[in-house]
Amino acid sequence: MAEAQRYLPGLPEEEDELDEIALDPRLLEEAERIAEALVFASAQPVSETYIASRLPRGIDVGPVMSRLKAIYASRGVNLVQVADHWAFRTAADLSFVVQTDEQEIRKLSRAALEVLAIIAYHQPVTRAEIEDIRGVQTSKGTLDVLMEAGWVRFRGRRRTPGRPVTFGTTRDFLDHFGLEEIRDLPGIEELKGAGLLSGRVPSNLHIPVPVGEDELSENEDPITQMDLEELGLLTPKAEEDD
Amino acid sequence: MAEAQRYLPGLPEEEDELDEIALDPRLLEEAERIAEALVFASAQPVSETYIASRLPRGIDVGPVMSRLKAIYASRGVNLVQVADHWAFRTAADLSFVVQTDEQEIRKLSRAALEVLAIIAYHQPVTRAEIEDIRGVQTSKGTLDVLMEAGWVRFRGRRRTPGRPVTFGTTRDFLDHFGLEEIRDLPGIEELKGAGLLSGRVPSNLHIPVPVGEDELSENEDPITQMDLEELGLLTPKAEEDD
Amino acid sequence: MDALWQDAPVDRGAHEEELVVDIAGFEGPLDLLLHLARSQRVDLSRISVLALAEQYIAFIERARSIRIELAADYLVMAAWLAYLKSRLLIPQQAKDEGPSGEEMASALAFRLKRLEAMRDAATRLVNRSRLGRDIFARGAPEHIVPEKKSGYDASLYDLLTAYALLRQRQAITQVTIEKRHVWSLADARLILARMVGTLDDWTALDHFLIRYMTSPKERATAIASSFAASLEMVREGRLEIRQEGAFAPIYLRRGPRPIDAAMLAEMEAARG
Repeated sequence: MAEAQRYLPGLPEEEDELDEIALDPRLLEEAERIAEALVFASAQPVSETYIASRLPRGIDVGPVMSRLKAIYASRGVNLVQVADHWAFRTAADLSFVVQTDEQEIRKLSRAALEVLAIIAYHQPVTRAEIEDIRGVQTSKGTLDVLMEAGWVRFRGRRRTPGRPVTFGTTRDFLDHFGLEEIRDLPGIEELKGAGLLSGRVPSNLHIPVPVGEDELSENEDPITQMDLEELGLLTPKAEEDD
Repeated sequence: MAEAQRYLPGLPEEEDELDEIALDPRLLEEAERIAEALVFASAQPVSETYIASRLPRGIDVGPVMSRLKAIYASRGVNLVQVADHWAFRTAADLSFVVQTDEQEIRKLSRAALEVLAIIAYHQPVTRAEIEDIRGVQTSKGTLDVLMEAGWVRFRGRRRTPGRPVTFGTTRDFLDHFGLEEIRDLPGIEELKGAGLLSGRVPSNLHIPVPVGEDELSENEDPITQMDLEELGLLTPKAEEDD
Repeated sequence: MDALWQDAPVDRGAHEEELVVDIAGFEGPLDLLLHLARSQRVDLSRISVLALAEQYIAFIERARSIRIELAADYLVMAAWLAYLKSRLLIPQQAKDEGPSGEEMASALAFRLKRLEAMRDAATRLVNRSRLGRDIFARGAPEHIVPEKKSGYDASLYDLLTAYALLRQRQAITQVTIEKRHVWSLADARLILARMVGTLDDWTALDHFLIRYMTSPKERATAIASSFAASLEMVREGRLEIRQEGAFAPIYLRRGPRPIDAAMLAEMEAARG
């Protein structure tokens, strides 16, 4: 520990305790900084030979690494030696902090993105309408994923024969995508302007202005507890659509 | 630096110099190690809120991060703030030694770079305003490229007639260009002072902006030769104007 | 009639050599103006806008004389500058409430300064120490910080791209007709609105319009559309038109119900 303190920047160095060869302390400090940065930025453990090749002339890599190792020994991150290679690792006693007890973050599939976008723009929208827009059947799994993500919810039931369930987006959806309100979704002109839609869009391509998320529209009924139970039982035939 | 040293593990702490609330120095040290491990272990900036949630009870995250930042300020790896997030990054002056040939950095076109700068300095900014500043239409694909790079995002809509969509920069933008916050943009204060950022040209001093492509809008038919002949009768006689 | 359409006598040879600047190298008329302003070698706040306008117009004239195809926006700017020049040269009348030539000139100078400032800012930005080039992140990250509650990740960009592609895919079956080079009525109306919006006095605007805004290929459509649009605007009270006699110049001025800034903004928005 005393070894480490000696070279810590900002601490006074005692001249008389330096190594036999009177090395410029600034050069040593620079060497430490270089070694540190190299090991930090590397995807793999870095060989001592490679580090040595990058240090200022006349600096011995061994003592530099030992000092660095000592400096980091008590910190949250340790410098460890693997064979003749060096790497940074989270201190063993802190692994509980870094351990990803959280679920893995998954990317949404293309199908799920499409369905989510349709729900966002066309809400309130029924499953049949989603399929009509996409031109393919939507698997139950896709909607489940969006529900699980917390971005999509049952809004109500359409007052049409069969009383199909309507879908809409949630508050979490807005939060996640950084939207203040659903109307902030860009329209056709803006999608074009941003280069997301090509300029040659047929004149009949209509992108709706999404309507507010909370109030039910005229032709919707609220979802009841009974509906929910029913929905849970009703497992639509599932066919992967991608 | 003095502040930093005081809590440096392994250094004796002077009890009488501690904050009013007599915090257990071991607890503070532990908090530092945890914060350090969390941020060090991630390639992406870590939110201060998240770090705070992982610290021992009763520890204030702000001072912990400031001390860590000071400790690492002179080292080869620095603790940097990106908006309300923290990240470890190699020191800028070591660029020459860490650089390898493999690194590939996205080359932006001059136009894209100019649009990026305008968005950064003028945000939130609409596409019409970007075009007003540049005096040209934004070609398709420019905003697209910036959004794909993750530097530019749709921010929201301007509360003016037509509710145009506004653009702004992202945290990745700050991270990429080594900025703590938008206020750190080079020269932004001088530009503001010179009225070059807020100053909109009064609308009655409008200078023409290009009309853009010669496409017909949806509700128009092309003019036929016959129309022209018909209209040709009405063609004003003109004289040379100089 | 034909005199107007005759191109200025082509003076090849000597002048052709002078025009070394490649118009395609410029990003629009403002960029070209900025380039010309810099050649005055003074601080942008002290440039002579009149001299600049003359240089620009001369540049455009030369480009046309050697038959370089110019994009419409260069011509729009030429028309505006020609108008500005006339405002700067003719003393302002007392009853004239519109912006003076000086005000218009300072607005132009402001825009040039602002564009230059953004250019400089872009340069400074790109020359900063950049992540992945000069500054590096942890090469071997040990965990991913769970920022999101949902366990799923997607950006707004992903979402919009997916939606745009989907909608476009469906629309692909649509027949598209080859684009024709015409001025639509909406174009003409917008151009007229922009140019006449601030005129209090009778101006023979067709001079500017026809002389600078059209390439030979476009003339028929430009005249047809702008004339039709002007008649429509007269009917709406946006414009007034005066003509002394058959084939005399046509003068335009602001009508009793002029197009205000908000309407103009709306028209521009509609035009996309």
